[in-house]
Amino acid sequence: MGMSMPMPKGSSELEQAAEQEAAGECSWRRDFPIFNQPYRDGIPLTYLDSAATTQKPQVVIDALSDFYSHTYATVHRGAYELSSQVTDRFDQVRAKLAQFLGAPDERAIVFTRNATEAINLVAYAWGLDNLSPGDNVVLTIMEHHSNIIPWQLMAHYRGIELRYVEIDQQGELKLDQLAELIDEHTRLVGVTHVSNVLGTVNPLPEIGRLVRECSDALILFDGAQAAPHLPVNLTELEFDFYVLSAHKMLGPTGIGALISRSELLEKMQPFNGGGSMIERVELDTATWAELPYKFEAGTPHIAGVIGWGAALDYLTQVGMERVLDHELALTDYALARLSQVPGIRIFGQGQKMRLGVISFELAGIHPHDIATILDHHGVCIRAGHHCAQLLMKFLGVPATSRASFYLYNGRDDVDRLVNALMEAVEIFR
Amino acid sequence: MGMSMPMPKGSSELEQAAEQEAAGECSWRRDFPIFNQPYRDGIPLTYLDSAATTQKPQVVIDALSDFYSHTYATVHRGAYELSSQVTDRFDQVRAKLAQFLGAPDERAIVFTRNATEAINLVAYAWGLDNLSPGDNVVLTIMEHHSNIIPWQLMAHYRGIELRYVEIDQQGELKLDQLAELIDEHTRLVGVTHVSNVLGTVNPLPEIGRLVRECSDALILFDGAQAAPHLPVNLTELEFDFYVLSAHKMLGPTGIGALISRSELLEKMQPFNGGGSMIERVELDTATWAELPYKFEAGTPHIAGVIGWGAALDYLTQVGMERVLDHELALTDYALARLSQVPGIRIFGQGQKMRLGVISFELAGIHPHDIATILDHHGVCIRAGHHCAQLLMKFLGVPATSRASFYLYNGRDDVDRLVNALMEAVEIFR
Amino acid sequence: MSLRSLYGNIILDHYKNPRNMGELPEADVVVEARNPLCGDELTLYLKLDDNQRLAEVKFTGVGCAISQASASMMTVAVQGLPKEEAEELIQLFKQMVMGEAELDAEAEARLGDLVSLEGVSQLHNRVKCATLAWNALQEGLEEFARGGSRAELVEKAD
Amino acid sequence: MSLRSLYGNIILDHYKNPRNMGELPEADVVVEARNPLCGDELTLYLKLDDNQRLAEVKFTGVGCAISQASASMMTVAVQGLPKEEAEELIQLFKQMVMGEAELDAEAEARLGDLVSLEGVSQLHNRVKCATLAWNALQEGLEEFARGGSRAELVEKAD
Ligand SMILES: Cc1ncc(COP(=O)(O)O)c(C=O)c1O
Ligand SMILES: Cc1ncc(COP(=O)(O)O)c(C=O)c1O
Repeated sequence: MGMSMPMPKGSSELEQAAEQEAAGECSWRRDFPIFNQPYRDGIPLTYLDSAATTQKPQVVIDALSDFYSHTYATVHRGAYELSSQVTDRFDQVRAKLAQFLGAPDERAIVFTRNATEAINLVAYAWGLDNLSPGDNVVLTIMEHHSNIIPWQLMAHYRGIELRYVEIDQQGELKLDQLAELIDEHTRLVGVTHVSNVLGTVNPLPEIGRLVRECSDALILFDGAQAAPHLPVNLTELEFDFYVLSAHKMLGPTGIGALISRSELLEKMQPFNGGGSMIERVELDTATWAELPYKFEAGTPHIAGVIGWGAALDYLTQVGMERVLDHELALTDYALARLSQVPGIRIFGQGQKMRLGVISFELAGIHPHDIATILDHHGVCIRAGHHCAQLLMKFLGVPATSRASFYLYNGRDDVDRLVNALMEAVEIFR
Repeated sequence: MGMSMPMPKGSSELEQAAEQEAAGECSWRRDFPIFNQPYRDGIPLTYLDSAATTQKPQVVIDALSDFYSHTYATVHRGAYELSSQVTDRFDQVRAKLAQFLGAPDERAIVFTRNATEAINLVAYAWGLDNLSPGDNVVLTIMEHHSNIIPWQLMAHYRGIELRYVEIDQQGELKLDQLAELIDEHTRLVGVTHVSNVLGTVNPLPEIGRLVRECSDALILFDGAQAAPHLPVNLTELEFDFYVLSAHKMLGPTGIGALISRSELLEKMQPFNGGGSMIERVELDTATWAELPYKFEAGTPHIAGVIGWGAALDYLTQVGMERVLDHELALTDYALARLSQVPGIRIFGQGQKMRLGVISFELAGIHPHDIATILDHHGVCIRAGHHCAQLLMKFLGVPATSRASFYLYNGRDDVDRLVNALMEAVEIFR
Repeated sequence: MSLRSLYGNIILDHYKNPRNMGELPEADVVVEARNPLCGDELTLYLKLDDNQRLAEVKFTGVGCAISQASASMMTVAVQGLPKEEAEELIQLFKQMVMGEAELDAEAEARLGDLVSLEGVSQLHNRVKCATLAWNALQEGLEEFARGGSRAELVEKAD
Repeated sequence: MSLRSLYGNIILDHYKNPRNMGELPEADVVVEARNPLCGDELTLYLKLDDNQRLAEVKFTGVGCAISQASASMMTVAVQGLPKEEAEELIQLFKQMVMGEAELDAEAEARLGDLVSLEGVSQLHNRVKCATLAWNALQEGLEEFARGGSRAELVEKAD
């Protein structure tokens, strides 16, 4: 029962791809079957919602099929070869992820459903036992709801206070305000690595140092929008928790991870209780399995992990530096072209570093009407609050339109976006 | 962008299958690609670990590939057609599941990672706010760890007491003891529908009535081993929570569900906080989205839900009555043949109703040695505590061997199991 | 359905120049309606006369062209209608945008300008925008029948 | 690897008639080892003489044929060995069952009957059964060196 996993293409093909790239095409796109078919009425799919979720390359889809077709079994507990093999492959992905993120401590990599669950794990398993009235947690106004609501739940259960760092005109965090908000009762500081609305890349090294200097607070970084798009090296960061989702980085749905430190995880209660996470069970108590299994209760999303492994292989083959370069170039192009659209206002511009997530409004046209008109042209963008209602309120808008890019997007996508926006302007003139 | 989903085979083929079935073969097996290849050294795969997880039919594997290849997008929040289509398909599976289980209330079907997470959801979202010292939760000695540890965690957080109903010689719950253990401080009674060690089918209608008669305790039934194997009709049951896992019923990994009642879920706190489960977010508080979304934080395992839908279609096409008949017949055959193995002791026999999960020990041979010898013959069984350490202790054994069946198993599998066991006896003679 | 037919002149005219927009302090019933998925918010003011006719209908709120135009056109269409006829129109309109009815000549006549919203039936994810005001109206009439004066309506995902 | 070679006469003999089984009240070090995944439990008793030789080694516990036979054979093999040689044998044995070393004639000679456990190297999921007693011995010798008398060892999944 072989494990034949299709490999991403070789490096000479990659170079060829780079050339076409320079010519404004995007050749990685061909690795994604959804782009090899017309979207609707013969028009191509212009997928600009990768900040929500990304499309999947053939290698990931095949990894899933092959796994279910040829080597499927459960992990950890099998008494037979097939299950041992699966267990090995499962934990190899953990090692791959550690390498991909420069995470020094494999035992502190916990598989979760998604970034959201990873944050909830921290909130419950650390927060319930360690937070009490009078304590505070410092967040930012640009957090995704997934890094707000878990802490509001802890406010409900443990009576803590929440504090929010604001942003400046460019869409960057006010670091001086962060320093002011932290006091001796601050137990955790939670900051997104990259904003899912403004594209802002927050200066994690600086933030990490700042928090460590002025407090004992734990540091949680939300990497959901970062890990897919730029090289991450956790070894260089001061942090306690880093979270991410596979589906935003070419992987399957239903799988994500929490990256932490073993000493910290050892001291925490488990989150979910169930099979695989125990060592010995008595009537009233149990002892927990070693890390990371202590935090992985029940049958895990085995196929999700295997598929994520294939996605990590693909991204590694492409190279995260290239992914970033591609996106930065495309973002520059997009910002330049978008600025030509009459009545456009782009939220967050002039940041020191920003990625390909562009939120905007068009004077007099509601985001939902924009999305409908764009969809008509096969251009898929997002309209709404982007799970960032606090930021919407701060920006003074009920909703924005958002276009977001990934490695399969090219200038042609930007051109189609701009053309469709021009039509929207025309219609609403 | 069509949604071509391969259909399970038509009913005439099914009839043909039934005939072959009668002749001792199992024709459904052909629908599962893993059985259409040799396992090792040319020997076939005799997969007898379906109580841990089940193999996948081609229709499920294809549903996943098709979804990722042709119509992938996120759910709920898309402003474009593609995403709307996915949202529709996603919620159609909820309806399918409602139908499959006879669950009257679609809004009270929450997708979770697995049965384990569904129970944890109840423990946290209901338990943290509703349990306090002096309260007790009544479980059974045959529960899977997933229905024990979450309540031990609540014992940690809320100081409740846990009580356990024992079993008799046949492996059936002592219902009179259940009645005795329940008192006015009992807040929840948790019972597995089918034992994952003994195969015992517990009398849920009777248990439901009994609990309702003598208390206000909530009722949680763990359907992880039941829903895959027998027709479930929740409309006929007194219950508050019913949980299950897709991967044990031909579906993908990483997806399961909690079935409850809307009135109850409305009153509960959410479990995980994050995107999709809110309506309005303010700095300190939020209002929750309507059911069931209130309990589905973050990007869900969309492909898992789609794949589960295909598995439900397949099982519905086969018919759960037929699945049950097939398994009952196979279990009878297996019990008869196994009883011929010298030195065998089968745990739990003579129950009023039991399914195809058979735990046994062979005198003088450790379960792990049995598993190794069997694996050598391509026979995959489980050796260990089966996440039921309390039951192991109660039975007075450190571990058992366990063979478990599903619709793709036939008498040939049982014959290979028995032959391999005979060799084990021979070796250890 | 072409874009120009969805975002046609009538709809854009009502979007840019909404009729009956504003508060109505002497309203009998006020309904606050919103669609959490879109963020659309709408407040509908109803005044009925002694014969249970809709004497005056006004609205305030923010939303997309479809929801705003639908609200504006609705206020025009139901102004002066007896309660029962308004209720019939609500059903007819909802059937149209949900794609549940073929419109015959009589129906088209009754709907008038509202027919310009028929294209919404092709856009699954915009139907709620078109129906928000109408659901609010329905809620308001029911509240009035119950003797109340304020109602709240939160659209559900489906 | 054939089954008969794994479950060969030597192994089955040690499994059915374990040597040096029992407690050793006068032990210098006692190690409690277990493998939570299997449920295997083993207590190892070590007595060293003044020259740091393993004067007596005994064990109690429950487990599969491989772990029991491995423990039994180990007690025979290390009995009387100087500490350093015992440590070398631990390394050699572990290399063998983990498939990390080709055995030359000298190694085979040193391992003696223990070579009958070589087949375990083909069975990924049984390696821990074979090494449990050996890891316990290693832990015991380390504990002795540290001056302690009791140690606990819980096998980790890998
Ligand atoms: C009775 C029972 N309950 C719960 C579970 C847990 O299922 P899962 O691991 O899919 O959460 C299992 C299976 O392992 C089981 O057999
Ligand atoms: C910054 C950020 N954090 C967290 C999340 C949540 O990710 P998921 O829904 O996969 O849990 C998202 C994406 O929606 C995000 O953009």
